[in-house]
Amino acid sequence: MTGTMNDAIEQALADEMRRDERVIFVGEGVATKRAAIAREFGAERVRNTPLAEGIIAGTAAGAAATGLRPVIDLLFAPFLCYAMDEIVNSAGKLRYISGGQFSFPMVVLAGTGSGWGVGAQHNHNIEAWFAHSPGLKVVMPSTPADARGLLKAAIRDDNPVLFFADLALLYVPGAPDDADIALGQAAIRRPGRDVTLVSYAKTVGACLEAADQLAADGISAEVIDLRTIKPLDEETILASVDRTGRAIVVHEASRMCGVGAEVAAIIAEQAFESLRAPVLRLTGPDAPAPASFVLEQAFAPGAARIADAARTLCQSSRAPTRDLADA
Amino acid sequence: MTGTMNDAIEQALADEMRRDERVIFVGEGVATKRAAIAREFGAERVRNTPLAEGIIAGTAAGAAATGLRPVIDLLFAPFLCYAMDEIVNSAGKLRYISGGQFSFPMVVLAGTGSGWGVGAQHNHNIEAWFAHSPGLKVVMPSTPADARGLLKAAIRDDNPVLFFADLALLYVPGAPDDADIALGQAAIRRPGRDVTLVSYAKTVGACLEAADQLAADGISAEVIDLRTIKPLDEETILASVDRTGRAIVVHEASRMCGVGAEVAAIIAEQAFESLRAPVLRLTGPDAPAPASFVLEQAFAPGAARIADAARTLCQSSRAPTRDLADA
Amino acid sequence: MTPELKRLALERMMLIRAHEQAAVALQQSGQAPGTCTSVGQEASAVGVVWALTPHDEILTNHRSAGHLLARGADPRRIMAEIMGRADGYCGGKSGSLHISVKDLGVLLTSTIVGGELGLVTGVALSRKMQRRPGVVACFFGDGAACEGRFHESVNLAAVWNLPILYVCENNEWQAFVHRRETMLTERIGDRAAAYGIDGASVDGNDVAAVHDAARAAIARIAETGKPFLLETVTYRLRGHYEPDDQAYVDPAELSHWLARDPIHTLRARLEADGHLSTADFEAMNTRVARAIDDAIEFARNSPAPSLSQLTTDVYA
Amino acid sequence: MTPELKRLALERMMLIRAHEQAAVALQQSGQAPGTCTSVGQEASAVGVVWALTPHDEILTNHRSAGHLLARGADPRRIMAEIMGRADGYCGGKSGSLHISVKDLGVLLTSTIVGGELGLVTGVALSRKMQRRPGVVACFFGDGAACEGRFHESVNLAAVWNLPILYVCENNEWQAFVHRRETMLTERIGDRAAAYGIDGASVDGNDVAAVHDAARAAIARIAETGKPFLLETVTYRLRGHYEPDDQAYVDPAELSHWLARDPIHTLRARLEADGHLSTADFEAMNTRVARAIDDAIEFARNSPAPSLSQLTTDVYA
Ligand SMILES: Cc1ncc(C[n+]2csc(CCOP(=O)(O)OP(=O)(O)O)c2C)c(N)n1
Ligand SMILES: Cc1ncc(C[n+]2csc(CCOP(=O)(O)OP(=O)(O)O)c2C)c(N)n1
Ligand SMILES: [Mg+2]
Ligand SMILES: [Mg+2]
Repeated sequence: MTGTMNDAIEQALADEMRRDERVIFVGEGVATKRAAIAREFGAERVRNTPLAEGIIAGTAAGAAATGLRPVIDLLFAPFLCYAMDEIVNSAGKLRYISGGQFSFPMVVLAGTGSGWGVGAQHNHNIEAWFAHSPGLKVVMPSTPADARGLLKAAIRDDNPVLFFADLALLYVPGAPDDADIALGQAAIRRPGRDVTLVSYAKTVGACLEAADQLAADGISAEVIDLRTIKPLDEETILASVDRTGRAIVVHEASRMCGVGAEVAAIIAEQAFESLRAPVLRLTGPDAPAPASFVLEQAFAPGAARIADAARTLCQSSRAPTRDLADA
Repeated sequence: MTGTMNDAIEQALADEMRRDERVIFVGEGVATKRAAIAREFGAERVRNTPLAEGIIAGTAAGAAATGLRPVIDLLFAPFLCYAMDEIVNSAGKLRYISGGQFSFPMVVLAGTGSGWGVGAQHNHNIEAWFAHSPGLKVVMPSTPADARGLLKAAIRDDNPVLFFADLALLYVPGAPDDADIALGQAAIRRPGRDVTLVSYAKTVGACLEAADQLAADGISAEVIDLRTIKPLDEETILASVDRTGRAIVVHEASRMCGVGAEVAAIIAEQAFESLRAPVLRLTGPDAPAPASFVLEQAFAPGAARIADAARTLCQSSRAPTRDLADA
Repeated sequence: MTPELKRLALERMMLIRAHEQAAVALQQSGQAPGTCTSVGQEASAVGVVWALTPHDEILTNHRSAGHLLARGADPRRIMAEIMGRADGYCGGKSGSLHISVKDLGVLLTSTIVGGELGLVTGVALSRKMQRRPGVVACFFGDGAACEGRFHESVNLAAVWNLPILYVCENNEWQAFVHRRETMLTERIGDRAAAYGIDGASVDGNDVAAVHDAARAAIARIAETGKPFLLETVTYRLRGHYEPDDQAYVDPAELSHWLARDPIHTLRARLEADGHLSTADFEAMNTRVARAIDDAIEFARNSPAPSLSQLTTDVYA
Repeated sequence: MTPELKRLALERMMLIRAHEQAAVALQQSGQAPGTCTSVGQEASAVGVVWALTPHDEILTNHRSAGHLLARGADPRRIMAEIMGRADGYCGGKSGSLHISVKDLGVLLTSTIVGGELGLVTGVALSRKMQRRPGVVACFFGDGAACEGRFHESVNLAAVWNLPILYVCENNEWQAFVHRRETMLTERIGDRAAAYGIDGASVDGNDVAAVHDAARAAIARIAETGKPFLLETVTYRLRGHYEPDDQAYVDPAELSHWLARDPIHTLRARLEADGHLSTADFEAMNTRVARAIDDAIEFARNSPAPSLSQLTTDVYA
């Protein structure tokens, strides 16, 4: 069975709404755009809203704390800027502030990333903001199957989960098969010996392409797809770098205080003895997203840049400390 | 002349409002709480507002783009969650989106950090969010003099600057002498040979305390106060680590995708050859800020934790790669 | 309200006042951080909360002591929370600014102004979808009415027919800004019309009037299935947050309202109507004083939370 | 409006329509990304914008082509921007959704719904503090009126006496949600009362009526020093964003409004009044067609922005 990530999201929603009548789906136009879901589950559980992201997110938090399990679609990541208080200060903190009296089983859906030419007020990769904030979980899949499994896991989770869909991947055909995927587990998309490429969302594809090019040069690259950004699967990352001794973190989001900074810092702290070379980051620039096609296509790091960086890294490397120690 | 960081902020405001009549000061109660400023500059330039952070920030952005230089006081960092759209999507992006037609000379003031026992909806260190976002600058001083110099530089800057005041430092007496301080320049608070402690705001004091303790053990710690978080003074950090070969990044904000992650990643990428030990991060926990005094005091890393980490680091170190290379 | 109920209301209002005065004293003697007291607003709290059934729910904000005590919260656990102790309603993690008591239906208390407005629609939606009768009362200030979330919340509740009693406690101040600096209209209750729902404004210092208005509003919600916007016109007799000398407050305005102190006026009315003897009042005073002394004693003896609590209750 | 001015308005409305149809065709043939067209709303744009002086300023949103062209923006540079070319008004960085033209006083165009409402108060504050006469017109939709920022913006403008002409273009739709799903009241202009300012609602498909209402509103702003809330009641004749088959739209509603197409009705009225001959109309058609052909030609020949542009214009 084939389908896109968009289909997978709809399937996961339908699966969970069938399984658990507490799950509701709310947002600007969700009942119109997901007509099949609206038909099956009805107007009480599938709700269009006025145009007001803040109250959509606040309604979800209030409903989550009192027995429902809302999934809200805020459409595009920059629109979350209108809902930061409800997501961060309410859903993320009121469990703690109240001494554990409440929990917030809710999911926030949003699209982001280059691919649609819609510009910086529709496209801004801000997943790192939520990883930095307490009480929240963050998911950003790269395949339809992961989208389906991770969205189901997110809906079943008792914490607020931010689910970001990469716009460039949303309508790419794939196989949204129905496997359970726990939050917090990275996937090794391609095993390798010489260098670890850590990524998520659209740049996973660029890493796999780069790995093909590198293979031609006799460099064996391992590609890790984080899938879940928070909680972060540190074990998988560290185990890989312990084997390869080299790491490059790749994502579309901008560099400073991004997910790549976190991954690089974890490696520098916990895999230091295994490192044979500097930990590199390849990211989008410190700039808003341009609308113009040519500029937008140049925003996220591509396979060529990744392969070049990996080659340089593999040339300029030394033996890991643990071996040097015996030297 | 002595004064607190709060005095320094008021002095910097008065200095700049005297120098440039385009500077205005706007916020909930600013005219009431800064009565001297209100008296000197009048009701047109010093404005109380209705209780609505979003429109305060939006008004600042709109005014900045059309000839004024607003300074807005949003009181406490978590309240910025109501103004994220205006700060990030408007002030941070509309220069780029418009192809350079507008600029946004504005300053956003907010307090944060443990010290007042006001809990997680008044205290949340989110400076990393803005460092991650394009078009913005971020300042977080640790002394009255830096607060004064950096706020003046922020007001004169043609870009939106977020100015965070650490609540624990706001009323500590000091010397707010009137030195010009450019944005983007870290300060070496204490020179040292063996380990670099990189920090900002309240934890700079903890690092200096730790450095004293370490000196007693014959460990010479260099303490760097970032002062400006974006643009980040990479040169000063890297030059120091090239000398010491060891780095610990310390801040109150939570760990994941924080400023410490960025600093550690930069070191792991650009000072790798000089490193003699893993790059460590000591940060606040992945938790909201508690109100209870004892819990709040335990939130940010203290001198003892820092000194312990530095000791361990200095014991378990090896020669830097550049020497090993000749080995 | 019957004379008997009014007497009970007077005593509860005295309890709230005594609690706030104790919190002030603790702050002044350095034993507790500052708080936002509800001194002067006791009638609004008791009048509305006593119009609710035990199954109704309440959302409140930074100025919550009146609502909590009116609802029957334990003064000892409130005081322990204010002092950041382990026996506080939130284990000391909240402090005074966002005390929730789920067991009493006081939910999701937030100190973000407008926070309660953003959350109440979801609480009411759960109630409606779970077919639970009754209402959710949402207390917020005249300042919160300036936040965009007020507009979004009332509009969504109106469109979705959510059973919400919006209670705007208009105390003329928004921290250090007078309400008149923030809006051109006088009556916040009138804004209901913009959302196609009913609203009313009532003398917030007259507990019986507030109680009647709240009961009428709740009846109207049952009738229409729509939210109701009730404004209680009252006044913040102390500063915004302790300590606050209120140097910025017009003395004439303050004395005007001091003369309309809801406790003094209620007591005077009850006495004039022969429903309250000096002995009754003294007895109330004694009971209230004892309750607050117990609360302080309890809070002082409550341990500080253990450091392990720093990172608990973050994730479910 | 004089017959002469009406004829000019008709031609400008035809230009807007032709521009939008060209943008649709380019999207359909894969030569441009989708756009939010203003088909059906041309009278609202021309009627309001032509009531402004060259010194007045305009803030608009994602559905801006009508406002831009009414103001006199160059169709060639708009088309180039839509196609992401170097000669676009924003060098291709904006695309169709947030085109600003500072030289024409079209400022800070945002596609965040409510963005213009959040920014206009600051633009008007600058104007006021710089003692520049005139007004700032702020175009937003019925959906934006549901955002909290609407409430915050109008309230602040009222309290601060800012010279803002708020123009709510109520086209009955908010992307894929009908306006009636989002509010209980019919007339957004009536909300002015909640803020203590004046407001009005006008037939947004009658360019002369819109023009008169806008001029009256601007006069009123000069008189009172306060903002004014003008609602233009119109309809979105095409989908929200190309491509959009509008399968979700009630055909009866659509045909009701198709019969009230602002261009057809204006043309018919002018012809009936003997102010427009077939020859006049054909001449207009020809000029409009040529202008749009030039625009497409210009945009096609405009180069893509150089890659160095990826990181320019981020910091001042
Ligand atoms: C979003 C936000 N902005 C500002 C504050 C700081 N603050 C706390 S209470 C308050 C005044 C609130 O006024 P009002 O809503 O009238 O309630 P009152 O305090 O008068 O009861 C302010 C400005 C806050 N807590 N949250
Ligand atoms: C904050 C935000 N939410 C959602 C969107 C997506 N969106 C773009 S236009 C639109 C509909 C806007 O409706 P209205 O304000 O009535 O303007 P119209 O499109 O009808 O002209 C929506 C939902 C957005 N751009 N910004
Ligand atoms: Mg108030
Ligand atoms: Mg509309």
